[in-house]
Amino acid sequence: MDLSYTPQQDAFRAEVRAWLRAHVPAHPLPSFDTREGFEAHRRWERELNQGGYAMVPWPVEYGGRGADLLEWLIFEEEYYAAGAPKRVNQNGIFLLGPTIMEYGTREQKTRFLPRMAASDEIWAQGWSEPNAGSDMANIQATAVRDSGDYVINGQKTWASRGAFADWLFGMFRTDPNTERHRGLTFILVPLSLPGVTVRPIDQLDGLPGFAEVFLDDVRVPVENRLGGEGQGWQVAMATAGFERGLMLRSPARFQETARRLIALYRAHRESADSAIADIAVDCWSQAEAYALETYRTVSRLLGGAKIGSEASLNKIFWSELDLRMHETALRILEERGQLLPEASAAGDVGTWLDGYLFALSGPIYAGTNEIQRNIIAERILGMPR
Amino acid sequence: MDLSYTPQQDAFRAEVRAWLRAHVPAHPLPSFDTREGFEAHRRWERELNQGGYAMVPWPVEYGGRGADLLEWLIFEEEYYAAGAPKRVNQNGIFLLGPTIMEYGTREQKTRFLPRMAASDEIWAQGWSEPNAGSDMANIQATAVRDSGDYVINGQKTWASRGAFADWLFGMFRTDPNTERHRGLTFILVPLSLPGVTVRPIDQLDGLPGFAEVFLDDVRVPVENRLGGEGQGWQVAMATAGFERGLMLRSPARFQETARRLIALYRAHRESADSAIADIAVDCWSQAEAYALETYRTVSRLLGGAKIGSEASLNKIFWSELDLRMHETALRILEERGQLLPEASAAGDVGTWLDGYLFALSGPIYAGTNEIQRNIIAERILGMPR
Amino acid sequence: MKFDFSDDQKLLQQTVRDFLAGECAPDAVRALWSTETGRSRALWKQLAEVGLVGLLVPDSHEGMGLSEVDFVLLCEEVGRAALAEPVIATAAVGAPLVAELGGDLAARWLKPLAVGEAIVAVGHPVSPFVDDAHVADLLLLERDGELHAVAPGSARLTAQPHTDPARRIAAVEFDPRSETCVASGAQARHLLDSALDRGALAAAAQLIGVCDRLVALAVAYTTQRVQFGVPIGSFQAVKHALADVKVKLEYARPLVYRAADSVARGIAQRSVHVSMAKVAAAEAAQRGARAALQAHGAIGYTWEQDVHIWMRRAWSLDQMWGIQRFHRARMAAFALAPDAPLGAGRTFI
Amino acid sequence: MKFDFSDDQKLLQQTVRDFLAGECAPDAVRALWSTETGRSRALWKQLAEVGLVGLLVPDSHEGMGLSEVDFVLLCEEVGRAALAEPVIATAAVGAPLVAELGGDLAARWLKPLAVGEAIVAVGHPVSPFVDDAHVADLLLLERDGELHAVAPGSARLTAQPHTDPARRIAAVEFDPRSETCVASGAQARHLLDSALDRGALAAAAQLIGVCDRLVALAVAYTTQRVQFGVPIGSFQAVKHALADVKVKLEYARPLVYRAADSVARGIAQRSVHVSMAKVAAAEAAQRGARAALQAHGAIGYTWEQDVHIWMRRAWSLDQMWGIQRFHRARMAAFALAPDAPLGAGRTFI
Repeated sequence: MDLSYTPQQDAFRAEVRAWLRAHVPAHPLPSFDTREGFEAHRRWERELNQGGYAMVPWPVEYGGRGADLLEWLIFEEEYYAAGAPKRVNQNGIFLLGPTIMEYGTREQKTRFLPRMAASDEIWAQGWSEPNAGSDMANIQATAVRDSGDYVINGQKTWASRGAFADWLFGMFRTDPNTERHRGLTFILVPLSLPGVTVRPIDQLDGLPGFAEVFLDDVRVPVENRLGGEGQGWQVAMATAGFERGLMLRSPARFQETARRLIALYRAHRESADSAIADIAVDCWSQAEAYALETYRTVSRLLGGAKIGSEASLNKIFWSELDLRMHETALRILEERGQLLPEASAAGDVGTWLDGYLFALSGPIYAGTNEIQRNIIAERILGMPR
Repeated sequence: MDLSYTPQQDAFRAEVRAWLRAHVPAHPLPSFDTREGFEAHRRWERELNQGGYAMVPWPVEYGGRGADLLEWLIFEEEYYAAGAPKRVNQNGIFLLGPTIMEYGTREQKTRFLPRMAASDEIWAQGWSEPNAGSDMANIQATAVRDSGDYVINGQKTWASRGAFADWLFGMFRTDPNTERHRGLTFILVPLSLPGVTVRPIDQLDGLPGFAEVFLDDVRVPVENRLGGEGQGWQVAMATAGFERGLMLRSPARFQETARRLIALYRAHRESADSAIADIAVDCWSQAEAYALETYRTVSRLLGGAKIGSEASLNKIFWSELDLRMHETALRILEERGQLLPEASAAGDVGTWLDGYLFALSGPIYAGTNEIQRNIIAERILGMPR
Repeated sequence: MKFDFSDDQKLLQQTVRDFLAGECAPDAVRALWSTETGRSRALWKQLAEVGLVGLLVPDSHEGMGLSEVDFVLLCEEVGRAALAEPVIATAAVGAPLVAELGGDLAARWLKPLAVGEAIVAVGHPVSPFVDDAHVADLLLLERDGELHAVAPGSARLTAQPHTDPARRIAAVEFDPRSETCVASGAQARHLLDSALDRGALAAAAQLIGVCDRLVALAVAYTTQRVQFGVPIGSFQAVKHALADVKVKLEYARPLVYRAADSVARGIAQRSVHVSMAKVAAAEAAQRGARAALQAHGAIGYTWEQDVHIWMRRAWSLDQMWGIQRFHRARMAAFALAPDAPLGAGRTFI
Repeated sequence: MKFDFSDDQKLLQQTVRDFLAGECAPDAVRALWSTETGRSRALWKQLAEVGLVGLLVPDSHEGMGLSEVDFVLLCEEVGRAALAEPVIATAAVGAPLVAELGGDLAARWLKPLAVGEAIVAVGHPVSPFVDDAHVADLLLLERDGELHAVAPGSARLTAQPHTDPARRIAAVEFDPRSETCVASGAQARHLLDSALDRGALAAAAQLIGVCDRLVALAVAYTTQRVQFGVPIGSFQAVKHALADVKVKLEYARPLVYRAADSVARGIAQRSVHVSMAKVAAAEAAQRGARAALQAHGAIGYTWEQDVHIWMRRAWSLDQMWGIQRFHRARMAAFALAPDAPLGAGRTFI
């Protein structure tokens, strides 16, 4: 056991910190779930890319830094500590990009990765369909081979970033005689094509954080297939796999929320309910536990271990913690906690309400917590199905 | 709505209070899960009976007071407020007695009720079998008709009071070609008969609060059958029905626990965690809610309403409240809370630990809380099976 | 001893429920969200005709002269429908307060209030904001322990946009003058206490209705939504979460009904009873909101699905007429007092 | 940066696990419950041979000279086996304390302690009682900030029977004299702080093992117990309750392992790290105890079923070396300080 950083890691941290200090916008960008905010975040992604920080974990050959998971954690710590913008390009850089590196042809790598890195093409996720939510294998959208094209029909939903994104990735049923996990193919679809209708869906904050995508005889060339025909589930599992999830839910976010919660409590300690102190401190300790467990997992991964269903433990822990922290903050804020940011009496408290609305999605997206509990019980504890 | 008592009810309360003040033992009796305590409690039941308070809700013709449910609640309030002993005879007086009145023949009433009233025969419950716990209809013990007798074979378990009781009631399969709820017959079995082996089972407090009862070619006369052959499930449902449950779990018990909890907090308020005050007060409010809901239910019953699955709401509420109150008390007591009553440092706190152990059984017995939640979802909310 | 409502009371509840099912369906709620005031004078007039508005106003002033026991079931229906008109501000609190103030104020305002032609909003020290001040014809505002009757034109309102689009609140500034003062000292304290009890009781009753509706929405959705070949409502995880809410709800209910009786009868412990009711109802509704959202999954997370209408009501009503912390403190002050009447047999005594 | 144990450390853990599976099966635990001391000198000697007892004792005194990082996994095994010997009193706390005291005391006691021939018990102000004093050959007792070495014969022990038959504690009275005083002032404070950190860390690690075992027992039972024609472990309600415990457990674990490293390295925040570990492990074990009992149903409520062996360990270890409230207060004092190093990137700095 060695819980200290190498000089190289310390140097990397210092370098990241210095760059962020010089570049992070002084004022928060508008939400990337607005057209204006989306483009502002695209510009930020480009700035990151120019600084060499857009694709930190990508291999050097693709323009990344070849950072290992530990360096990634360090980068994220500095990124969140600096209060830098949310990553509008994360579907591409952290989910699809590594999958293209693993499953893509040389042509696909050349075609997609540079434009992804430059944020010229921003990606939407297309995992769900109206009848394939928790039951993700129940996909019904079809892709029928017609000479050099796939002709796609069907509907995707809850496509995050779908309202303003340029491309969508998802699974389609290429073999009509199959069911569930078999006969699915992973295909990349430009959202600008004829036959594509994007219907933005407003979320609880009133902004279109996801979209329905209707596909009506949409023709994409076979070259847009990632992996083999019928191999879609396998490609998807790589995309949604543990390491990718770890990149999206690095502990830094929750540690910063915990820090802000403690600061909020301290600012209100005269008026706040004394039981709140215990809760805030407990949240901080849990955020630390999450960070420690992440480092432990990364150590094991770097040591060659395989991580699978443990991701379900992870999902439940961070989503419940995030919700609890925001609930606690709203309790501290009392009547002001429910005001919209533009209310004159809201002062600077409005971000907690936004954060709470976002936290409410935690136990739902990326596999509901109910599904995760099933996985823990059946695959980790070995209980009967 | 009229939330006040009649002068008659006030007078009844005063009368009960006066009698209890004169008769309740000054020192707690030993636990009725010991032979000595069992007999001490039997003597107390006889004293209650001589005072006319053993069978308060029984009709006058059977030696009771013909009290309605409101008077019963009043009696219970006074009984708990007086700190009177637990009722060792409750399986008889509140469960089996009324069932005999409903289903019994004239001979059975004459045979069983007076001896029950006099506590000459104390009853054990025999609901469960090793393979019929939550799945109560899965009864396998058989009763085979042989001229004027039933010959009983099988095993009952978790028979409460079984270690020292005189008789047991339960269901037996009289028709070997039936399954589940059908073909069961309700039979009364003397535990003194040849072929009966009672194996007391120690509970978490180390005392035999229940027993396994092995029945090996036990012969009981057909006259011991309550209700018709094959009618056992119906008789059992009457025995375990809502009003009986209400008699066993009257709010007074929980209100007194809440009162003691608040007093305990007050005695330790200098040292106790401030969050505890909120919890203790919340428990008190919940105990009041339980009392109010009981009065409301009784009002509706007296007004002719039928109460069914609501008993499941009731079960979850009191069992979780009881556990929470005892957990809170143990938190207040810190290191002393886990000492046995005989420890010199325990002082008078030992009853909270005993109460906690008992409270732990609440979510398990009389239908686990998991079963109750199923019932609420399916029968009250109408969710799909 | 009869802890139940009369047939007349239940009938009136059913009438209001039917009326609101027709006039205040989710589409109507959403339509009002997007208007400037979020309120409809036409709907308010209709509510007055059903009897909701003037129920607590003496019949000498065109009211129904009924009590909080009659009113509480109607408030439940208001919550069930997510009706956002000034039911609490005017019907539950403002009109009875005007009646208690009496004199010229009552002569001038009580009848128009009772028949739905005027709206009164009340600024109470329990909250930094005033609900429905933006549509009020009369403002009753506390300042330094005095109660002032203020014309809307002479107060400065700053609207405070809220996460519940149905809740319309404002920070209100005004210049208290001796002419505006309508009560002071012990009288003002007493009136403010009564206002708080009525307001919190009405909010608690609405929360019961809100929670009931949230459970109903979740049951309906999970019964028809199929995944893995079965309705998701057949999964125990979904069932048990909703069953737990149902337990909370059904044990908040008697506290609310008892509080209504205590307020109506003016018994000494009415404020504590109101606080017990408000806390329990708010907790049930918060649990209901979480469980209903989770049961709906992603679709519940959208603006277009209706579940958030009631989720936001649960949040905002929780804070109206006293946040939980305020009410818990009142409960603690009572229950932790050395001579508190606790234990079996003290519930109704 | 490597947050993982070495192969050697894991191997030693496996050795101790195998040893305890053989020598400390549930029947052996129960057999010791009913003896007067509840302890076995023979078993203790064997434990010393496996390396458990003298692990933290310098090798100059026949110990293994290893660290808390090596020790923590073994404590986990002690919890998993519900072993009740004085592992905390002597191996985790007492022997290292004697080593730190040094001098004649160490010369006299350290070797017999390391090889399992002597037992030391420690009376610390964090608890009103002393664990394992009844079998101790040496008592180290705090009084008024001083540390005294007392022979058992000159102290008055009053056994305090406990709901966990494996826990044997006593109220201890003695007459402090200048000859018995072995440390005072800053030195005593420092030693007492170290003792507390080691004791609480060892208890936390045991709680991890206890919780793990409780989950394993519940999984095993619900997998074989059939009701309604299926194993009850196939019901979502049972699955999810145990899954929730598993989450708590797996996020308590890294706090415990980190605390071990912090104590071993003597870093400044070690006491806070220990408190975080103790609280998280205790919470996980309490949840585990409730869930495991409930999963077993009536059979779990019996004395003869084994689940309560670990349930009682969860209860008693929760109170050993600081109740949760004590540790939460230490955490709060750290995290709520104005200059507390919170937020991303501060975990290891």
